[in-house]
Amino acid sequence: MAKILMKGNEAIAESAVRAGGLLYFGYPITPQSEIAEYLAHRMPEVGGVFLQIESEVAVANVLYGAAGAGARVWTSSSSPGISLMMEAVSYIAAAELPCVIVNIVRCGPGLGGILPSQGDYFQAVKGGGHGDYRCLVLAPCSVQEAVDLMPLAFDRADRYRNPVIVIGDGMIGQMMEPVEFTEQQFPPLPPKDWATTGCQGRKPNVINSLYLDPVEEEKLNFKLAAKYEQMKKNEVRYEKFRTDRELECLLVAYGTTARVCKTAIQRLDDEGIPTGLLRPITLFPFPEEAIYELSQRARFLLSVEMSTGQMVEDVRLAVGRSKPVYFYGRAGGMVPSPEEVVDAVKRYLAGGDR
Amino acid sequence: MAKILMKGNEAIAESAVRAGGLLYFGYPITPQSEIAEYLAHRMPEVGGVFLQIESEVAVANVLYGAAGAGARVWTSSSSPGISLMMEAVSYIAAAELPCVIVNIVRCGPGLGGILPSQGDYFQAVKGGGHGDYRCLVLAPCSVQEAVDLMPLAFDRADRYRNPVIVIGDGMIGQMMEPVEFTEQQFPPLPPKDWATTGCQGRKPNVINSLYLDPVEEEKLNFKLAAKYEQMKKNEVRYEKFRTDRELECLLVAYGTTARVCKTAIQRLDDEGIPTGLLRPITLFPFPEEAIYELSQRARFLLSVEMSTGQMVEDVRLAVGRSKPVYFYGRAGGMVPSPEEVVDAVKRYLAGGDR
Amino acid sequence: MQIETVFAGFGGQGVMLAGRVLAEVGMKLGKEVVWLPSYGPEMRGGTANCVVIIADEPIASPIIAHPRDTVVMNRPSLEKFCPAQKPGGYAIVNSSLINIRPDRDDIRVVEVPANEVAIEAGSGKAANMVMLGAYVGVTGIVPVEAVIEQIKEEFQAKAKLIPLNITCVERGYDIGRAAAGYCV
Amino acid sequence: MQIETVFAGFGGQGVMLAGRVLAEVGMKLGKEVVWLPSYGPEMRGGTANCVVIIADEPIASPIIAHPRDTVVMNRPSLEKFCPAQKPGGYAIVNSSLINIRPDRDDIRVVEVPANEVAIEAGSGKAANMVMLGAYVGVTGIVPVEAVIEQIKEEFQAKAKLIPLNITCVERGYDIGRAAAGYCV
Amino acid sequence: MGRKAKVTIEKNRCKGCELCVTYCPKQVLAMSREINDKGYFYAQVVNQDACIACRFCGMMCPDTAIEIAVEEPEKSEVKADG
Amino acid sequence: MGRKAKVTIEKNRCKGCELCVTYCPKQVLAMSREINDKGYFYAQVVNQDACIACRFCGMMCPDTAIEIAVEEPEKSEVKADG
Amino acid sequence: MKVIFRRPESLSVTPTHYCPGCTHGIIHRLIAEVIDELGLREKAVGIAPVGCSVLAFNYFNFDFQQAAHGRAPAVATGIKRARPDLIVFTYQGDGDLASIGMSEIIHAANRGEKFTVVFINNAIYGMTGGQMAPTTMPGQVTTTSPRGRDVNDVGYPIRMCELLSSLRTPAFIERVAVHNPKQVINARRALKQAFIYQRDRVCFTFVEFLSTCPTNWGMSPVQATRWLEENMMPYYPVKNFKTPEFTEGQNAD
Amino acid sequence: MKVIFRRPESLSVTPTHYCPGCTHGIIHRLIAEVIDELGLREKAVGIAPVGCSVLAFNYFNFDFQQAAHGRAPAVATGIKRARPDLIVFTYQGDGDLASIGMSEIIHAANRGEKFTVVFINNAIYGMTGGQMAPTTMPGQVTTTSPRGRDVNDVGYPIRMCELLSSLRTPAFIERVAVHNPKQVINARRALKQAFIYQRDRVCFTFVEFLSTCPTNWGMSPVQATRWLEENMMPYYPVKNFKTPEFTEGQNAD
Ligand SMILES: Cc1ncc(C[n+]2csc(CCOP(=O)(O)OP(=O)(O)O)c2C)c(N)n1
Ligand SMILES: Cc1ncc(C[n+]2csc(CCOP(=O)(O)OP(=O)(O)O)c2C)c(N)n1
Ligand code: SF4
Ligand code: SF4
Ligand code: SF4
Ligand code: SF4
Ligand code: SF4
Ligand code: SF4
Ligand SMILES: [Mg+2]
Ligand SMILES: [Mg+2]
Repeated sequence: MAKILMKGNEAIAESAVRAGGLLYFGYPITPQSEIAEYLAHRMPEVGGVFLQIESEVAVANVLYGAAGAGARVWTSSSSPGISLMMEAVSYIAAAELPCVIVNIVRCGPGLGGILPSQGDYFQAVKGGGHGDYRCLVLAPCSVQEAVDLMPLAFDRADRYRNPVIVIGDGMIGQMMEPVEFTEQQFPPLPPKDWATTGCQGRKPNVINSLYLDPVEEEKLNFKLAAKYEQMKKNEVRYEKFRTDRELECLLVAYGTTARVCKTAIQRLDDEGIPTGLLRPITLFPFPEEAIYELSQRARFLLSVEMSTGQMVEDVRLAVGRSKPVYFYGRAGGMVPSPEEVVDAVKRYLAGGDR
Repeated sequence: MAKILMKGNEAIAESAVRAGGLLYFGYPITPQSEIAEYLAHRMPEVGGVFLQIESEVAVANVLYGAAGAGARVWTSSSSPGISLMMEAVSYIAAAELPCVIVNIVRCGPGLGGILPSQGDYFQAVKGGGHGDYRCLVLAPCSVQEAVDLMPLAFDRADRYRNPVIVIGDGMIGQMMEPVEFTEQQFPPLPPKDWATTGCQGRKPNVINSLYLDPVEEEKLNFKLAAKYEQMKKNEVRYEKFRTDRELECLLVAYGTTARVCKTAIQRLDDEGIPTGLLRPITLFPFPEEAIYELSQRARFLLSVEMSTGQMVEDVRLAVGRSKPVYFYGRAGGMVPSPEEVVDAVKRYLAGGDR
Repeated sequence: MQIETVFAGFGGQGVMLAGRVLAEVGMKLGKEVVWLPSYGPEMRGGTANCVVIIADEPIASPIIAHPRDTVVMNRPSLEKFCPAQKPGGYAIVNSSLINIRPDRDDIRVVEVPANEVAIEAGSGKAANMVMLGAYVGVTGIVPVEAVIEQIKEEFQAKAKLIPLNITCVERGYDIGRAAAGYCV
Repeated sequence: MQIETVFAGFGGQGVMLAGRVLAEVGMKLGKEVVWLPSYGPEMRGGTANCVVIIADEPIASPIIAHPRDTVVMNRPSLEKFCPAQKPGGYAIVNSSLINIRPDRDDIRVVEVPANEVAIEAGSGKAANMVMLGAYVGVTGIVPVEAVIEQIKEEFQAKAKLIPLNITCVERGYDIGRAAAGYCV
Repeated sequence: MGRKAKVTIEKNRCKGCELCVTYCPKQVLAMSREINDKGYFYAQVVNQDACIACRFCGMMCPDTAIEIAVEEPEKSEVKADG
Repeated sequence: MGRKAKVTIEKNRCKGCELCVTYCPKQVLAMSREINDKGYFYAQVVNQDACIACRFCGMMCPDTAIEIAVEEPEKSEVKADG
Repeated sequence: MKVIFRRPESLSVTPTHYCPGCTHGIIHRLIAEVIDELGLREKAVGIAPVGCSVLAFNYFNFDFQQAAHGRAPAVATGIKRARPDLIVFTYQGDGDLASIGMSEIIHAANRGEKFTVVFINNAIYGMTGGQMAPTTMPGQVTTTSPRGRDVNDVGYPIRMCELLSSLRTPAFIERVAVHNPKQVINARRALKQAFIYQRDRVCFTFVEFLSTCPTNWGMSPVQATRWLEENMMPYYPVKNFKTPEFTEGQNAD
Repeated sequence: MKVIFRRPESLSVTPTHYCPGCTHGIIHRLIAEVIDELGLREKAVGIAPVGCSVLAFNYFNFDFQQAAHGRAPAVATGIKRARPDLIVFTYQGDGDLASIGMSEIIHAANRGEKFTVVFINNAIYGMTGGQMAPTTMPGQVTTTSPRGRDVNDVGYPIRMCELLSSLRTPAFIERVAVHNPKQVINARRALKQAFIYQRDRVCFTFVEFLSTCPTNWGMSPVQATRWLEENMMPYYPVKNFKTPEFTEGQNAD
């Protein structure tokens, strides 16, 4: 198939449709409304469901219902809208329902602004809702990768019976890049025999997250914890860039900032400062081991984010105190430039401001 | 004043009233509804406002309005209800408004159960809402301490113009203990000259969190980040228990589990295993340095939680890889017993299951 | 010294109040106390229980896996709590409603026909006070006079219930005292 | 090799489309491309702009602080973007609406009376195509034929607009070619 | 309605709410003086012969403790009041 | 209403929406052929004498670009239409 | 002997945790009876709210989902849009539906989602121990209105049938009661009608049940039925508010 | 010469970011005029929604709060309960108020919170680029109803005045329009009335404005005023729905 030039938001929508994500419920919010708008056209063509719901609170609960009835269901929103879903996401995780949630992050906190940001890292990765649960979090850095990760997101959601968050930023959503839709193959999934589809020929199914007996509730908690351990074992994804050498500095960055870092690395190479990048593709599970390993080859690490410092904590957790871990961040819609990253690296190299 | 026997929830309510928290808005949820019920009686007596609001989503936005108008305002809820407040809490933090939110944590995720839990640590500490913001988080371990921390919570909320979360669990809320209400003195607070109280004799005030210009939004983000750094410098609170000696193990635990740990330590002492406890009273800011320091005296650390492992990450961040940090947790409403903690310590001492 | 006591029974039997009265008395005697209700799913319809801890030192963990004593007012409570008691503890058993005994020989059991005693005193609803009185009588954990003072305070608003409750405490106390001899 | 071009103007001047056409052409020529709109607060009423990147290698950062070239259709755009251009880049300036020049001597500036040319060709609305044509003419970044092919595809649904737009691209191209000589 | 009816109350399902007793038009039912396994005074049939099989007791019982049968089979059998 | 009125339109505030022009009952206003600083064709007064000071133009202007004055002071001065 | 009244098949044998005389139990039975009668058990999906009926999934013999507090209509929307062939109903208390869930019920109704809502108005928050609900009567004492509901401070009780009836889309809306046999019979009829409309994909269907909460009203079950009759019925008229006009033919079963 | 019409004092000089001919601007001016006229500027607190009017705080000369999407009535409740002496109004679009904020507006209205709601019904989501609103007309094309609003799929437009009027508590509810001078005059009267009732602490007050969105309707501002008249007015009748009966005396200013 020839490549076509597509806006990130639309490409995500198309990829989801092709992956069988045929039920979409959403509520408009910049910078991702094109997803809904695209699907308003597209879903009727493929016999899917597009429905605008009254609020993000409701959207997430509609997902719960539809997922519980066995559908491949998804939504998309941006930061404040995602915050409104927190209760329901916690329910979805607790009831072990599969769904995909795309967060095209904008600046916060509060109403903030509509420019790109990575300020929702903690919310996505540590679980912004109540209780012990985790979402699998995928962070594409290009339109093509967003397209490629959507089928994976649906597959893993079904496989783990767990919400999967695809986290982008306004840049990924708004940017056009050439994309190709290739069909991905996954091992067969178990039947959704737990879904509430009418109890003909079987015992009634119940979708539930209430366990008044602490023994039962603890069982659920430990079961979920075990599932997240499974994810940590099997789902870690990352990209290494110019790391096959001794490094002055290992950059860690995801999404848009990772691309910025690549340019910075090229420039640093020009200046004879060997630098590498570890780009987490899964934010949860976090590529701890890979970072730890690479960290041993670098004099220090620098986490580059569009935030005031979130992922850096996970980098520090990965590295311990074995190597210094620094942070460079811009916020509020400001995107770090490659020059800034170059400068930051040089500053720390010189024993800079820390 | 003579001590009186009071239920945690009611004592919290009374202490808030005495601290001038005279506007309370809330929505019922177990195990903290006694707070609202107490105030429904009490507020009219002191000329305060008690109002039951239709939902937690609305409650948090009522707080925003009232705080913006200069009032000392607060609410209380439990886990799922707190999740519904996440968008507004992010707004409150962004608009730099003071308010106090009491979370009497119950088991999650989802509807979970109503028994005690510490599963909302991440949400409270890392910020469950979108964007870069933090709440000051206070974690009492007894009814008396809950009473003592409420005035501090209000003071710090006003001082930092930031939401303060008081995090308890069903145990703290439901238990009766003798309490004394003592008046606390704080340095004078600056006037709330930013509040929307009518613009008579001054320029109009605006309470806002929207900054379309990334330069402005970034300024806000950095300003907030600086404020949180201030908190880290000035607000760290913790208790040390039997730590003035060489330790086999340093326990780290807050709230109810800290009390369990104290009993465990007594038993371990009986067995000649010197163990200490660092009990964080502020969860954010986290007593990193104190833990690091003490960790150097211990062979290993054990984070004891009613969760499947949340605070343990912050303990690891504090300690780096310099000492092993283990985790012992119960979940779902199960409370670790002192015996279990003793066993866990001994297990790790023996080079146990890790 | 720390003594933990579970008060347990049907919802409506007044076990929470009995426990609270004991805790109040303990506090007024200058002891450290905790009263911790179970507020689990059993609240509606099923059993109710609370733990009272009275101690000389600050109370570390309020969660008591193995209480020293139990005051059980119905059979499910006996079945649930007596097996977990510490050896050497006391079990005050409401024999009006319970026709079994704890299957242990390392605790001291006192049977109190609390409902009968209370009905005789004026109302079966005060059986909880009979049990409390008996517990105090058996263990001497607090002076019975202090309990009676507390009852007066507790029922201030419903003054006409005071005599009944005091009588029940006293009768229970007497039963307890009498039993103290043989059960120890 | 990587070339970054900012297309900027009033909302409604069609700068987004002009940029997109260039990006499509680049893609079809087998290059790496990115088209990145600004979607900030300036969207409503104010200026609009997009960046097109065309490169031989995969494009790392799509955020371009210093684009090589600019195609500016109104004065605020010139004021905003030309100062940031890389030395040696090109600035295509819509002289119909802009009566100043970038204050730089290290970039190559071509003035194009795009609105006049477009009005003459049939509609002032196609001024964006004049600018695009001129840009292609000056820089040779892509063959003009490819641009014309793309225009045909782009306006498939509104076929009657195709000739106008092609004419505009061609006239712009000619202006660009002619200028290429002196501006280099 | 003159046919013979038999009302059965499942003793240990009964929560003693008295709704059946109250809304039986024929005083067929009454509360016991003893408690059942759950600790409730339960409803019992005290005057079976007066029963007119109106099903009111069953309709009012929140705990489906009541079953009603009649001697002759009818047209709309299990339907309660449809 | 026969008194003399003066309508002033702040050229660079105008966004050229034509509402004033459309809803003026007396064709006092018309759109310019030139654009203002914001790039809009703006409204202008073309027939001041016909103005009856009805204030309709001001009421319809979303951008408070219009000010209206009359020769003699009136009772309810600044009140627009209260 | 021929059994003419017994536990319907769709109701499980499990005893409920409801308080003695709580009419939640009656309404459960009615739902089960209607679903049995229409032969819908194997296509049915119920949605339990957060409230005393949170464990409803234990009491029915068909598929169930447990929804977050107030969000049952959103959950039902999801199920029904995913599987329009299923028979879906929400079971919601007045705190759940009329307080926290107001937005969800109004929008689901207004979209005309084709499921059935069983709305239990007992004028109080039962499960959490008797707090004021939006439906609490003027002057009624609750744990959060200890001096009685003050309409000058918190307004008058919300009448959901009236509110929803003012929307154009929702087409079957009825209020019923279950505090005596006559009302139960009527309630059953209305409920059945609602499920028929749903089955035939006619419209959104809403049945409000006036229900008792003896425990939190602080009275015996029998007193509670009388309190309901005397206090709630005058304010909450039992009647049909809306019936789809265009489907007379389909009314018959 | 005596100025008989000029920018009111309560309106700031800052030019708005609204599109040409958007009637948000007219409504802003009316609010400012009424507040000036009643002398309330120094006690006024406005609440900006999320929507095109999110920056309203820049356009008025008095205190403002910016609320989360849909939550302005909750924010207003907080302000007014904290400071009953202030004059508080929310300014909300139809997406804000009738979609995501449905619960907040209904409950604030039903509690009888004594503030004023200025509700801008332009049948669309303006700010986010023209998606369907709950108030979008049947058949109306929007970016999320590209084939026109299908009432069989998403129901009929919600009429907020009618909905709120079905509640007992809220006492002043009126719908007005601003698409021609006559309507503007009428709108101003209603708005003033609302603020008077608020000032006198009589009741919750609600004024719905039919408003245009030329940009997202895809027409010129003048066309938009006509489209409103022809399409919206018949479905959304401009009239008073409720006036407090017991306060006739206070109506005069
Ligand atoms: C988000 C959230 N808020 C609050 C609660 C606590 N809660 C549980 S049930 C309930 C109200 C129940 O009342 P109602 O809906 O009237 O049902 P009833 O118990 O009366 O049948 C509340 C507030 C919750 N579980 N989740
Ligand atoms: C929680 C949340 N969801 C969605 C949005 C995105 N959003 C901003 S404005 C808006 C709708 C605006 O429409 P309306 O309220 O009708 O106001 P208008 O722009 O038409 O005046 C939406 C959905 C948001 N900011 N926050
Ligand atoms: S069937 Fe009718 S008459 Fe017979 S016991 Fe029941 S209620 Fe009474
Ligand atoms: S109605 Fe049912 S539960 Fe109530 S008393 Fe009669 S049989 Fe027992
Ligand atoms: S005041 Fe009336 S007549 Fe005069 S210009 Fe304005 S609208 Fe026209
Ligand atoms: S109404 Fe105002 S903005 Fe519109 S054309 Fe007239 S003066 Fe200009
Ligand atoms: S609390 Fe009320 S509603 Fe809940 S089960 Fe008991 S009586 Fe029924
Ligand atoms: S988008 Fe619509 S509502 Fe928003 S400013 Fe423009 S015309 Fe007005
Ligand atoms: Mg209720
Ligand atoms: Mg709108």
